[in-house]
Amino acid sequence: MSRALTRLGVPAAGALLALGTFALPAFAAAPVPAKGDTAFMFTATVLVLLMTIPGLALFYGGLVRSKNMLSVLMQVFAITCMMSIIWVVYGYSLAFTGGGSLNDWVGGLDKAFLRGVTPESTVATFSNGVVVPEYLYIAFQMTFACITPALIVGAFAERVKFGALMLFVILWATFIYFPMAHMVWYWAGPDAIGDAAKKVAEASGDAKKAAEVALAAVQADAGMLFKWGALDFAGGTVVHINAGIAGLVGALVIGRRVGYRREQMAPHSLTMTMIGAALLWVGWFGFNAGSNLEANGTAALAMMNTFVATAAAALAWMLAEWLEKGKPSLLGLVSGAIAGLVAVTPASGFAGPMGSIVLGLVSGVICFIACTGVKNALGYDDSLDVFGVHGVGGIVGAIGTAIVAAPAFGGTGILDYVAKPGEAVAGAYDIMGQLATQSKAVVVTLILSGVGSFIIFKVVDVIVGLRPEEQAEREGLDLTQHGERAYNS
Amino acid sequence: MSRALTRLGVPAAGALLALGTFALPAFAAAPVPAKGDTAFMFTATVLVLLMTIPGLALFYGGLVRSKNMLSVLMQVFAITCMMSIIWVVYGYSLAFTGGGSLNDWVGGLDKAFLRGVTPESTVATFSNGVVVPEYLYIAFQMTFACITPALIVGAFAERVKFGALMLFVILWATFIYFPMAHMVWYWAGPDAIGDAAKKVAEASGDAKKAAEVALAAVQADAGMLFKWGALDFAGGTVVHINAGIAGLVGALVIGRRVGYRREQMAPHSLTMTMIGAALLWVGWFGFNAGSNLEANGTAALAMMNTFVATAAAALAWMLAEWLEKGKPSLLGLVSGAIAGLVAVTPASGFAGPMGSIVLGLVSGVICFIACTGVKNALGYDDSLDVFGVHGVGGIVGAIGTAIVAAPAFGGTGILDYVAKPGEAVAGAYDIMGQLATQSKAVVVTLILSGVGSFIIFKVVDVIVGLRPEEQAEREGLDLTQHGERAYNS
Amino acid sequence: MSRALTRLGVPAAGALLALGTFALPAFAAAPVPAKGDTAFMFTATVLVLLMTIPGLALFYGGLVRSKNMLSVLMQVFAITCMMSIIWVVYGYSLAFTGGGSLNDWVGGLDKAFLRGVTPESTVATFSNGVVVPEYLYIAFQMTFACITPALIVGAFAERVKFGALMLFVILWATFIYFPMAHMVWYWAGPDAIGDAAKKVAEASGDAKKAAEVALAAVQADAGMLFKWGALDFAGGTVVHINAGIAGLVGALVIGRRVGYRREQMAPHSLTMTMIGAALLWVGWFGFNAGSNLEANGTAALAMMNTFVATAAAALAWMLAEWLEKGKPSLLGLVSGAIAGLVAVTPASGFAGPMGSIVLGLVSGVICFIACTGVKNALGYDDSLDVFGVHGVGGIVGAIGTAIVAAPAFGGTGILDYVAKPGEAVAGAYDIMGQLATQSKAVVVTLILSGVGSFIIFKVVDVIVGLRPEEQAEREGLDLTQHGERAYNS
Amino acid sequence: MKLITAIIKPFKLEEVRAALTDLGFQGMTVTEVKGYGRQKGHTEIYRGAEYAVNFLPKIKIEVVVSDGDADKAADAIAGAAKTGQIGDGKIFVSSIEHTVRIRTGETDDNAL
Amino acid sequence: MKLITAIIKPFKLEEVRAALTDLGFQGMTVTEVKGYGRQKGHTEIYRGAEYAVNFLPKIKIEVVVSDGDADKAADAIAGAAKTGQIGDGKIFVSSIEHTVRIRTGETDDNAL
Amino acid sequence: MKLITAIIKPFKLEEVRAALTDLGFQGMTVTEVKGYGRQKGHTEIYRGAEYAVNFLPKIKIEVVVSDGDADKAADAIAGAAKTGQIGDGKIFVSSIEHTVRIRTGETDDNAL
Ligand SMILES: Nc1ncnc2c1ncn2[C@@H]1O[C@H](COP(=O)(O)OP(=O)(O)O)[C@@H](O)[C@H]1O
Ligand SMILES: Nc1ncnc2c1ncn2[C@@H]1O[C@H](COP(=O)(O)OP(=O)(O)O)[C@@H](O)[C@H]1O
Ligand SMILES: Nc1ncnc2c1ncn2[C@@H]1O[C@H](COP(=O)(O)OP(=O)(O)O)[C@@H](O)[C@H]1O
Repeated sequence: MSRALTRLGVPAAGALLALGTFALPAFAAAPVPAKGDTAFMFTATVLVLLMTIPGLALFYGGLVRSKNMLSVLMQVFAITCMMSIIWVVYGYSLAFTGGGSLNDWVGGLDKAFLRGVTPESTVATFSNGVVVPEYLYIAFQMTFACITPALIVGAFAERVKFGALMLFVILWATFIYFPMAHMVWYWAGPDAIGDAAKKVAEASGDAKKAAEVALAAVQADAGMLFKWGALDFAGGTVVHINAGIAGLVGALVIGRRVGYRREQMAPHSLTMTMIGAALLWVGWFGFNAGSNLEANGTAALAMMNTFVATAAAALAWMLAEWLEKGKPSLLGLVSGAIAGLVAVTPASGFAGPMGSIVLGLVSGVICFIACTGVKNALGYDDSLDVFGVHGVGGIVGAIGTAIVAAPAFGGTGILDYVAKPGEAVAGAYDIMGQLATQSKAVVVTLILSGVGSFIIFKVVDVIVGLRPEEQAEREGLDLTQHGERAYNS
Repeated sequence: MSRALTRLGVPAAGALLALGTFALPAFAAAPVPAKGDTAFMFTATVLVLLMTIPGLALFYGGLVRSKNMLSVLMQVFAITCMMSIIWVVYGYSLAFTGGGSLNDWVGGLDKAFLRGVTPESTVATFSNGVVVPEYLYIAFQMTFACITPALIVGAFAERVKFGALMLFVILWATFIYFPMAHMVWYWAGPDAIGDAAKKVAEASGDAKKAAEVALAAVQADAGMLFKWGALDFAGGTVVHINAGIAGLVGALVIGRRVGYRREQMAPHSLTMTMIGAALLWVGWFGFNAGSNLEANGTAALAMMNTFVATAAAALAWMLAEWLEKGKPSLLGLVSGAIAGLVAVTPASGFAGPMGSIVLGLVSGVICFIACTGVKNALGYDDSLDVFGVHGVGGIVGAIGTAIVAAPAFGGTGILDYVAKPGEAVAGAYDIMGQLATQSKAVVVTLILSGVGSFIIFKVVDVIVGLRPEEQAEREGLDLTQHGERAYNS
Repeated sequence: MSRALTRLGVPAAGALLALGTFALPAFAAAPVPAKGDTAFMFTATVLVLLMTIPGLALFYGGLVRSKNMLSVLMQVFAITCMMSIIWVVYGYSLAFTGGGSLNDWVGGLDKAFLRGVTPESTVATFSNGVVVPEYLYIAFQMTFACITPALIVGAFAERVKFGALMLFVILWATFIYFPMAHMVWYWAGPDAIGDAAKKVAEASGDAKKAAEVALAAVQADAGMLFKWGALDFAGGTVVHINAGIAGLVGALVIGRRVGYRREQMAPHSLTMTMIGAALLWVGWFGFNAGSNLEANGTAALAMMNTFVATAAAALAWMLAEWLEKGKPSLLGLVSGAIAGLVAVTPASGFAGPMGSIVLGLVSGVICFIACTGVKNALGYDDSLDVFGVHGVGGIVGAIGTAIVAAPAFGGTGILDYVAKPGEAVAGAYDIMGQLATQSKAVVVTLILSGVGSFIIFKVVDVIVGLRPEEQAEREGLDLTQHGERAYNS
Repeated sequence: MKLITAIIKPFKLEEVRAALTDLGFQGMTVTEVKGYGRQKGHTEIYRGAEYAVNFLPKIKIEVVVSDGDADKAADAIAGAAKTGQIGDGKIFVSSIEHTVRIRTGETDDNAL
Repeated sequence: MKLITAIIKPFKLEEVRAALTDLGFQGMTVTEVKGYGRQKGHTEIYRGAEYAVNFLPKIKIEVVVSDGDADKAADAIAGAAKTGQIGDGKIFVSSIEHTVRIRTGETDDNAL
Repeated sequence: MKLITAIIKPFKLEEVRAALTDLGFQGMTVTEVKGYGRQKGHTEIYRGAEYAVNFLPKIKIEVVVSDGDADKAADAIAGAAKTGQIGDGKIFVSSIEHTVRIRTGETDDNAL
């Protein structure tokens, strides 16, 4: 029997839900963490930071002109610093605690300043009876909160004021990212569900009624998209579609770079871009496998999928470019790799390796078309193709997950925590239904983040102005914003 | 009593073998993986990818002229992508399943497309009763399949057509690498042997006879070099000698670079080379310690050996150059480090730290001589010294392993899985015999890979042509093969 | 109850000490290592090497002029090699074995050449009954021995002879580093103390008297600073203050660079510096969390603290510079990050996240002042601000630890291994007393390392001369010391 | 023949090249230089060390033309390179006595 | 004195230097430049953005010689730099009125 | 007008610039070049491959001055650039026939 796991949780099948009123705390007391899981999540967390700095910073930095190199490095590095502080101050709490009446959309402030968290605190994983240290979980999720806004900056690289960007990021994290993370990832955990389901199974008569109500309440204690049953193993919606659309909106609001399409804007160092791409790949194993929270076979599967989807997408982009432009380029190859990483992110724990290869091939080709054909046709200036890679790749991945997760196509299907209380077993899988759910999640993300980002960009523009003077943009942001140059002799 | 472990398995001493006809599946069902081992192998796998991209890519890339930088980065990155797809399609199966009548040489296609592998599948390690998730083992071994052909490209860097190289790699992997991996690494595993041996111990009379036959069959279910008892902890033969000789053959078939020895061909960025060397070192812990498959004291020993042998070889090369050329150079230092890493690879789980230091010192000096004196004397153009470092270093390591593995010299000796069924105990160690076995393994590798590579290079040359036009080579492969330049302003 | 852990062990409170004469071996036999801990320490060790090469090498290298790039890379890389050999030859033994009558100051030679260490050997952690493989512990500590002298070179970068530096490092490691490590980190371990305390609890009458004497002996079997009760979770004194003051002394003894303050000495590649800073941060998780030796909640806490203190310090420096100089710079941001990493090092396992943020903010601002205002006012040429960042940041951290470790300020307090033999429980915490102890430890380190380094620099200067000719310094150390250039075309 | 040497702002190179090409000047040589003049530089600060950067990046264009074309070429460059802002640069004209095209050995005006 | 300025293909530098040295010319100054001429450039594509690269890397050699040596030097350069392929480059000769060796203060022909 | 071209040691640039500025010369153009001369180069060895590096890094300063100022400028440069060691460099003086300031169109001496 194929093992299966729901990342976004409760299967869409409403049949698995019952009614009740009994609520359990989000992270119920549980056995001590296994050291192997702790070691694993430690590694995963470190890897996601590596993705961001220096990974993403170099991937982006290599693609700009040398006069803007530092500005990009600085934006990514400073966002990482700022987000990690915000995360422990209120972000984690907004994302991962119950939000009372707003619980569908956002959490509360119970754990602001990490109140009550100690080295002994633990959080649930996706297996019954398995927990990891809460500090580790907070740190792991913190790296996601750091990289997501950092992804956005590529879309309007070379033409934004540093202070304005920082302000944007604070607002965007608060009003878009933390709520999105809550909507997609917050749930009561397997033990809470298992315990409630056990009570249903053990009770009879009126007590059963009450227990059913309680179980339903536990299941209802989750973010909105989670409850829909949207599958997103490691963050395709929350991270990539979310950042991709925000980037596109930013590129449109800020406008094109001075000299766009008239002057040479060739990457100043594809060497750096290659280093960045390689570190993104290397670190993404932490991102995807780490999202399993547990060092087991599913983590290994997520690693395998992350490996082959990426490779397939890289080759697909390279071959498409070879056919279309006559030469296979390194930038094409590594762009394809990132497209594959993005696309496999929501699917990584659900797909089989062959499904992942197909997903990779498809995303490589589609993102190639988005970044070369479509962008040129529409004429917007998404400097480093944040939308073309993360937005489009994220959408391909989110929709594709519905297919490759299907046991019929070698996927693992989804988990049911209720059928056999205290154990996670395979749930029923309905491809068409899942396709609908995934599409709905994509559309919600695009709208929420698109509209929200637009408002925030406009607000920031009014308050401090988003764009530097033309003269300053010509001279380069390194000198004019930061008073430094990247390279001297 | 000194602990010991055979990586290449059954001790050469034939006395440990008995006769029988009973065959067990290659990876017998076994207990669930320890999370600590899973976490460890996850880290190790990530590290080996890090070695390759960006590690090896930068180590090599920094050594070429800037006009060829991207071509090298691209070759390494694209090979990584291609090999990982091939690996899951048929490579893993050819290397790590039984090959029926061809079993001495190559495996079969039972696990093509990873048929039958699930997140619950496990594979044996070198300890009885210890397993790791099969997906993780496949991913770990995949990284070896990725880096080995990538090592080759350094030998004829700056003068090969990209398409031709890709074709070469597909053929070489199929006809040389997968078979070599099977010959050296494929075996039935400790539990299969332990179980069969237990049956021998428990049975008596005719039943014992049959059990002995069965045990012998289990022991015979292994690749040829494995059965000889060649020691190769982490891939000295399969990876380094194999790639080193293939590179040399390639350099000879393709011929010298235009302007070789007349024009300046100084490394365009030793900074990149240093980054690459450092990441190779860092990642090599995954390569060597990870080859233990288990997070225990032997893995720690492998880590220690990998550390000190590398340091010793780096210092040895540096000092030799200081004496000989008057100045200690960074390139010498890091080249020595790689030489040490290569040399300690087969010995890493068998040697003691002091033995490793000696092995490092020796390999540092010998590789220095090979890369400076010998190469210049013979006049071939192995652009980045693939043979001088990986070939020669690999040979030094393979032979040296026979000595440093000896308990008499502080080594761990080898394991006997039969003497005490279900437990691995120290086997008898015969230095001279082991020296002979190791030499035989080296010679076989040199011949198989040398001749095979020669044929494949010639075939590719006939089909698509290996070398670009002189004019294109002058202009640089970045522009002429890939339409890009590494650096702009 | 807040969990607590003493890194530097026995609480200052003398009340916890009793008298006795019975001595236990430093690393008593103990249960087998947990695989999760082994996997964790493997990762941690790899990360600390990554910090050094390429991390520190690039962080420093990017800051020098391109003509001296290789010299810096080479110094860091060669020191790493040399220290790792020295470490296994006699360093580990001097630091981590009992030193007989000199035990307060330095260990003995019992484990020179790692005599007696096998893959089965284990060492104690900070929890009763938890051990890790000794080879792994040696490797982990080896990385500390590698990075500490490498930190020093930044203070007199661009103006030291390579050979002289190597000689200095050998002497400094032998006479300063190994003793300091012994003084701060050597102790009998929790089980030795627990066992002895248990005997006290069980005995009565004269036997109790004897047992108390024995317990006191076990507690007395530790380095001097350890016995004082100085808190230093991951090496603030041994590594950072130690290296910082040695660097300052070196900068003064060697004198200013030719052209200092007259010629442009702008960093040749802030890109490299940023990569280095990012890898230092990434690797520092291994340094700090790894110092817990065990994959548990305290390791997670150390990770969390290392994350947020760094972020806070980076932002603090950036903002201070923005206010003071009018622009936020990347170099400021990353310098702040390093300052935060340094400051949180001694506190990482004791502080709470909010305490760490405060510590980070304070260290960011103070180090900014030290590196810009104070250095310029005093006029010494600490090329890369080793003292300003590591020395000053280390002092801020060491003193600050006394405050942030206090349970009253969200810290974990310290552990008492005697109160409940066989278990570590929270000990009494006295902020003022701890402040005094920490200050004493700082002063001792400054004096020992300051005076010792001065003598060693002078000795080396007399023997081989520390500084190259002015002409050679002008031409650059790469060409004149190493016969290479970092960049060609 | 005359050598026209022009120091211009880097981002004007493409326009200047186009202007010259339009007039039929088929060859030129370009060098990245640094200029000091009325246009003032800026200050860079690296961890407290302040450097006044007096030299600004400029592009030097050298084009050799026949005597009769000198004014036309200079005017074209001046027109294309002008922004009206300080630091637009200079044009210097000097004499070339002899020219050779290496490939063919042609000389003087034929070599241009 | 005459200033011989030659624009050549980069990989010919060593041969040109040798040719000049063989004739006893002991000094020269070399600059990395970019040239535009009959030899056409190429197109680079970065993720869909195509750039026509019109300028090709060239080396500029400047050598000042006494009046009598000018032809000899120019010929030597032309001979060594020639490949016969388009883009071989140009040699320009102009006059230098005055020369100083900074180290000694020697002037004119003595300063070369 | 005269063009003063000076090849100097890189670390002398700042002193030369100061010397010229002190005399009121407000413009100059600087190029990174490589020089070959009496000052000998060095050998670099990369893993056994030895390269004789004949060219040393130098700075070329170009300053155009009115005829009457030529000697003053040349003397200032010579004074500031001198170390007395081999390789100090050369100063070459030649004629400029015409000068234009692109920004304003001013010509000749007014354009300097
Ligand atoms: N006398 C000169 N000799 C050589 N180059 C000069 C001279 N004066 C100016 N330049 C060059 O022209 C550039 C522009 O000059 P500048 O005085 O800044 O502005 P403008 O051209 O608007 O007068 C300078 O950066 C320098 O490269
Ligand atoms: N009129 C010119 N003025 C200055 N440089 C020139 C001129 N014409 C050509 N060059 C330089 O000479 C180089 C070679 O010229 P090109 O026309 O490509 O080929 P060829 O030398 O074979 O005629 C150009 O790249 C350019 O640097
Ligand atoms: N004849 C020449 N033509 C052009 N440049 C020259 C000539 N001679 C020397 N130079 C330049 O002057 C620099 C210094 O010359 P060199 O002979 O080394 O020392 P010195 O100036 O002390 O005589 C050379 O590196 C070169 O750049």
